Amino acid sequence: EMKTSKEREEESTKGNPRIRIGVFQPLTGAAAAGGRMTLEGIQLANHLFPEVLGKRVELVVIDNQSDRTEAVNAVRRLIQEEKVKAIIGSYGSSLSIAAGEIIKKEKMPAVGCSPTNPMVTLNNDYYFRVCFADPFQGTVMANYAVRDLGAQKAIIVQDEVQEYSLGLSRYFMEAFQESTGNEDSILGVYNYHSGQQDFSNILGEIKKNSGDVVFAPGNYIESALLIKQAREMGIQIPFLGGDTWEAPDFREIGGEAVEGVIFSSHFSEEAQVTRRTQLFLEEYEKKHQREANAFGALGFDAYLVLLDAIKRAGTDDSEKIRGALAETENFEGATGKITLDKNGDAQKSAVIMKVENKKLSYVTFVEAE
Amino acid sequence: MLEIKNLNVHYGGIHALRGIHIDIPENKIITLIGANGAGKSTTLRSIMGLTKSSEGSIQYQGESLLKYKTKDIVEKGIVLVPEGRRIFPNLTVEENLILGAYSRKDKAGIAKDMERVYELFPRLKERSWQKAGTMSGGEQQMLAVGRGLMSKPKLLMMDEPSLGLAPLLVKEIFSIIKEIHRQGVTILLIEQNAKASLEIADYGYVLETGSIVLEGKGKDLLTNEEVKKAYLGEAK
Amino acid sequence: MSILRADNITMKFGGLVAVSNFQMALQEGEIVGLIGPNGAGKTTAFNMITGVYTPTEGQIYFTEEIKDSQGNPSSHEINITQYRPDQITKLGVARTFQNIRLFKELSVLDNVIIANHLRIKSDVISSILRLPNYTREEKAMIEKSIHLLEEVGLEGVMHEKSSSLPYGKQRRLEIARALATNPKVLLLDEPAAGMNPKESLELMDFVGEIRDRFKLTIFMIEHHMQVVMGICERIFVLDHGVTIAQGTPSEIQNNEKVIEAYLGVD
Amino acid sequence: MASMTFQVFMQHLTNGISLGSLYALIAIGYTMVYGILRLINFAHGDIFMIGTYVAFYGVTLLALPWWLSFIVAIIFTCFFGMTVERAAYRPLRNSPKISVLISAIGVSFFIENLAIVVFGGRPKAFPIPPMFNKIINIGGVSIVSLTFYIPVITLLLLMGLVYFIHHTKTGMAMRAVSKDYEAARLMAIDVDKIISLTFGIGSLLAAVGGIMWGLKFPQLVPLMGVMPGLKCFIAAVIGGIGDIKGAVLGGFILGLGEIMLVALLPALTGYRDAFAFILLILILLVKPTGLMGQKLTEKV
Amino acid sequence: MKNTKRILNIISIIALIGLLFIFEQTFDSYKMRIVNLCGIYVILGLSLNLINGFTGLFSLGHAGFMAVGAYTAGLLTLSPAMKQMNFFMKPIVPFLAEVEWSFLPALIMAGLVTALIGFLIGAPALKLRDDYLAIATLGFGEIIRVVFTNTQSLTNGALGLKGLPTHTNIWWTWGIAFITILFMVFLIKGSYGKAFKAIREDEIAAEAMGISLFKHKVMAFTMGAFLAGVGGALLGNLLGTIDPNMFRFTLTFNILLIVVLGGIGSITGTVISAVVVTVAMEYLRVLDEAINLGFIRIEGIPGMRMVVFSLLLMIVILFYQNGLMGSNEFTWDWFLEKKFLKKSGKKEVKQ
Ligand SMILES: Nc1ncnc2c1ncn2[C@@H]1O[C@H](COP(=O)(O)OP(=O)(O)OP(=O)(O)O)[C@@H](O)[C@H]1O
Ligand SMILES: Nc1ncnc2c1ncn2[C@@H]1O[C@H](COP(=O)(O)OP(=O)(O)OP(=O)(O)O)[C@@H](O)[C@H]1O
Ligand SMILES: [Mg+2]
Ligand SMILES: [Mg+2]
Repeated sequence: EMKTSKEREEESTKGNPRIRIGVFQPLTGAAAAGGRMTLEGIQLANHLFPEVLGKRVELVVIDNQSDRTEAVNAVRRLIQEEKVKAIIGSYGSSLSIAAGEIIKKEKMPAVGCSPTNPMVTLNNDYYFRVCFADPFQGTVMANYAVRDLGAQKAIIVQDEVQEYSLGLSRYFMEAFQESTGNEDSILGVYNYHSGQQDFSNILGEIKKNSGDVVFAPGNYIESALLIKQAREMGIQIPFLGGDTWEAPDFREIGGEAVEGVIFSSHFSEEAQVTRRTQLFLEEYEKKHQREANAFGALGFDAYLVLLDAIKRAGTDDSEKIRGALAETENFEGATGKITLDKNGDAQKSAVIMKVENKKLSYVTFVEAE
Repeated sequence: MLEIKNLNVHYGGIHALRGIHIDIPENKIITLIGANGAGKSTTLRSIMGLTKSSEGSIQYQGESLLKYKTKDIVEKGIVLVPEGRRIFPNLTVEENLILGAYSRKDKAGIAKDMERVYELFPRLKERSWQKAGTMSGGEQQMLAVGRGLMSKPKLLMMDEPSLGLAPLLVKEIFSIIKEIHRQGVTILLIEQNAKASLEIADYGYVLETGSIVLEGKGKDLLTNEEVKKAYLGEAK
Repeated sequence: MSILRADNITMKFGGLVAVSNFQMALQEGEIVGLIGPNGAGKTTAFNMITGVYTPTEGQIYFTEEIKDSQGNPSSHEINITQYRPDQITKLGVARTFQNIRLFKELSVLDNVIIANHLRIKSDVISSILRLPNYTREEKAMIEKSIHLLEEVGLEGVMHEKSSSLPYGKQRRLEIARALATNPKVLLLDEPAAGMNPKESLELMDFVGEIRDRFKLTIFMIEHHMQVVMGICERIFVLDHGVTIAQGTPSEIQNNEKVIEAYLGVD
Repeated sequence: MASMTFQVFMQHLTNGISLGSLYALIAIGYTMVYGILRLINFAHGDIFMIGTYVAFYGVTLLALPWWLSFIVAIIFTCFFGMTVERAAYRPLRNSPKISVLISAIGVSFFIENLAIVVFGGRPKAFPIPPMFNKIINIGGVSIVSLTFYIPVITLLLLMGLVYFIHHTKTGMAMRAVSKDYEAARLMAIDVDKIISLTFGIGSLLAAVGGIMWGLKFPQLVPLMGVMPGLKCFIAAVIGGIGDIKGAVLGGFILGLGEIMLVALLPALTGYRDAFAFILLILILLVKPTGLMGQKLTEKV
Repeated sequence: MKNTKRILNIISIIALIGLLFIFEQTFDSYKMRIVNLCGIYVILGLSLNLINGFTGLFSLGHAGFMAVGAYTAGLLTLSPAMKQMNFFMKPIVPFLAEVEWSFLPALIMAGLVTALIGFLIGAPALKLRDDYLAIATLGFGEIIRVVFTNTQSLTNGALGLKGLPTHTNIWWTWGIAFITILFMVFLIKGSYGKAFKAIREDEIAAEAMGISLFKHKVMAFTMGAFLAGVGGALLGNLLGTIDPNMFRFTLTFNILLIVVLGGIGSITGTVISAVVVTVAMEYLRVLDEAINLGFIRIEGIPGMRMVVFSLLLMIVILFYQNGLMGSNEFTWDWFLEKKFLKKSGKKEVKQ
């Protein structure tokens, strides 16, 4: 009802004082898996650290349905109707970018967990993120492909609907061309779109042009299907991708076919371990009885970074929180030490992972530049 | 055989039947005449359970029909050859006839009745393979009657079987009705062609705006002045 | 010169020849009948004349009166074979349907008003803005429609939904609607179907009346012989798409072929 | 294009055939329901999705052997389709067409959203029995064994169905119902039962199609039925809706066409989803009742 | 009587303006957005009702028309700087790069471009009937969406446009909604509107009455497209971001739903149902979120809102088959009569 929000607000200021933090994540739709994993991390952090400045932190969660318009609606609602003081989210760069306009206009501090596209924080003083951005991620993978796999020719397959995929492909391409010193080292760029299920035409092209690697960042669903169909067609070239492939669903859908694929991710317990990493891993496994993942960890960190900023700001005033967020330095999160640069991006290292025996195995570690 | 008492039917605001009484004894031809919109078709549709009545009773062999679905009523041996033929245009003539016997299980009996229909209407036999929808109006009418016979009715009701038929065919249809009756089927006939139907009917009812205004032996109605004036168009 | 003329028209549906080489000419002011067994092709002939079907072969001509700049009338024949139904109606050929086709959900009055629409001169914008040129026209349309309904004795049910009328009145309304298009030729497809003999005779008088009052030429399909013989001046007889006879009612009534194929012996 | 090798071409061809037969299978269900009720059953795609999910839960949650799970799914879906008909279409039997269509859309929304709540919005991986997943290499063309099964199953079902519709009394009754409910009732045909049966068969086909789909694209999401649903409807229309053989033809044309088009003209890849619609419109403009549809000029 | 009605008309217009004014003063921007959406859906509902309800053309391509309108207005109003930011994958076509129109001309242009597209689609497609027309128009709608996804230098492809100036406010939306209502009332009352209805009732008879099917169908279709384009433009400039995926056929279904719930062929019904449906959709959001009753906290289930919404929809369809209004309209006569009858007791009712 229209008035309940006001009532809720009153209630929150009356008895025990609360600070409301908005969370918008895709809980249904194509990106639901990532959104839910992230939310688990945020809620875990809220469960472990429920208070700041002596007030209870209340999470207001809205499902953005993996849809850009709904993402805008959700944020609008969080700000105007739910009167939150800060926002966390969203999984999926395109959803974050869409909401960015409102966040900027309403001067609402927001912390992204895993949206890696540069556009998320670009020209937006109110959007921060606790993960690295795609230029870094793309470069990491290109360098790995050239230096460690000895690739000279690459093929790119991208999701034309996802900023995430488009951006990552572009940075990969630039870095790959530079690394190989060959303008023609990219044999082809092929497009598909979210929701596509049959990739035979792209795979036909790949089969024709024998490259050394395929770089195919995208939603884990389409990526898994793509690789599965590639293997069915007898294509044995290594597939490389980005951090979305971390989701367990990627391995479930891909099955045998995704054995051996390589991708960049945000953290691995074998690479960088902090106090918080330990805490997160233990608590997560205790609560959910399954292996933790990077998205959960990033959600966990986003909450903690925000909480830390509120603490430093000493108030729940949104503008002050923003100021404090911008000054975040060497914050110890579950995914490593977090320093937010002038863009609002986290300066972080990346890890490279591989699928082996249906599990993720740690390959190597790349320091932030 | 069939007894209608105080039947009332409403279509939304229209009171189409206003408490009519009709009695159909076994082995007779009964006819229902009346102007357009008098409620003749509605009466037949009510008997078949296609139209819900608001009041009254319909007794068939001592049992109320109101609680039955159309399908069960057909299975009891009452068949309607509906207004406007309503044959299945996308089925062949033969398939239409087979469906007429849908409720029957006796294969031998069905085959026998099929022969009988083909005897009555040799044209149907000639065209048994033809899609019914491509046949001419008169042929379709024959098919509709033939299809009705296939369910082995005890009571055959026909709604304006001569509508839109050429004069020659009209005569043929009436002679076929007599023939069917001779084979032991009770008949309830609706006709605009009041003269022809009263001539073959044992008993007739005259319906006007939902009420029965006159009834009597077919021959008597034929000579009744009012009927003459209103329906036979003779007093001129 | 005849007002409407069919020159050897043929209609085939796949392998079926519904009408073959039909030849006909209507003189102004006549009432002409078209009879024949079921499926003979009568309605199909109407459908060709009114543009619902395009004949497989043959031509149809309509004589149009035009006034030159001095206002002197002259007439010339146009070939309407390829015209669409609405174009033919605009020229002045209106019809009714064998299975009544009223605008069921609309009122009786609206049914008739709509038939005036083809002569409208104002465009859609002036109708939305209700400019004077439109409102003037609209008023005239409504007046004319009410007048027509009075003529056919339907003024009392003007505001009823057309589908709620009894059958006989629906047939009258169809005729009124056809008249509202300002026709010169009126085609009636079984106007007496479903009427009892008395109603049929009333209808017969009515057709004669409107012919005189609206200066119409009438072409009529009918199975009620009393009606056909009573009112038609000439009759065409079709059988299996072929014209088997034509002539005056008495000639037709005594024509062997017609008796055999259609009328039967009494 | 010129550089396409024979192997790659064959690869595309087999792909096209298996996608085409999958489309055909689902299109038959559409066509049956449309043929009888004159209703675009927008929920067909969702019934398809339900079938796939049930098969999935049969294998994962109930740990049934895959074949048993598939049978359970097919039977369940059959009843599910009949329930949908009963709840959403039967009450509207005498209503204007558009109400029924809206009801179809409403039911489709409802099933989709309920599925999101019940099954979760998160995609699931469909378990593939090894026999469907064998990769066979024939002269450089590698083909998954599933590719052989799909057309065979489609053709078997097609033959069975054609026999049923044209040579049994129930089939005749179905065709009769499709033209005139009331006249069918007068033949002692239980119209509701026949329609229910039609839905049952349509849904059964949807379930088979859904399971095949799951085997080919092993990813389950609650909205998985929407696009295939729409495309298969188009396939049915292209073939001439209401005609079972037409649906199969349409399915093959669409599936094969879609794959071959983007394979031969990679520049048009982005327009792939429009292909079905463009083909549809072109065919309708040339042949307004589809390739095998009967010409139904209204008799005036 | 005529005077009374005129006075009543004026009073209600003033009341409407007053109401909007009060909304503007008291509502926060979130609620204002809902009020705006209501206005936009009134326009969209009416435009679809013109095609489907009044002319009987079963068209499901509305989302495509809205996309054309939204993109036209979006591209015309987007500032050159924002354009550059948006088109980072592929530069925008030069002729659009520097344009920046004000809202009114952009809206009109959106309508005109959409009308043109509507005309180009309608001319061939309107030969089809019933379900075939429905599926073909649905196809056209999807084709528009796919084309927009692929013409990157014109539409920025799948990434859509962001940062559109949010010109849309309640005066625009309800102002245009009001004009649309008047437009519809006068159109339908007039001779052309009657001709549309005749086509809906019976095409063959309408043609036999001299009504050119092609001309009138295309006319209705094009006018509907114009209004849909304007509605789409308002929506785009309200949301501030658009992308092709917004304009899927589910959007058409939502509008169709408004039309059917309101009553096919009823202007009043569409207006009422546009408001009811829009508000209900927002209201039901509560279901997705956790409900805190103080002592107990019920966790929200994502997706529950849509389940309840579609269930409500089904119930309405099944139990109110002709929609709220059937094909009836609100008129002062009806209003006065009802009031009058209430006062004067039973005797009058019987009469
Ligand atoms: N489905 C219906 N809905 C509304 N009114 C109906 C319906 N069917 C019939 N009526 C009305 O009920 C009355 C009786 O109709 P009915 O069809 O029984 O007449 P009838 O005597 O058979 O006439 P006809 O000679 O024209 O066939 C008429 O006023 C008719 O308009
Ligand atoms: N659209 C069509 N498609 C196929 N056949 C048709 C079509 N229209 C008419 N026919 C066929 O053409 C023949 C002539 O039909 P038509 O309707 O002209 O007969 P009619 O003389 O008017 O008969 P009735 O007196 O029964 O109305 C019939 O065999 C009919 O089945
Ligand atoms: Mg009757
Ligand atoms: Mg005829």
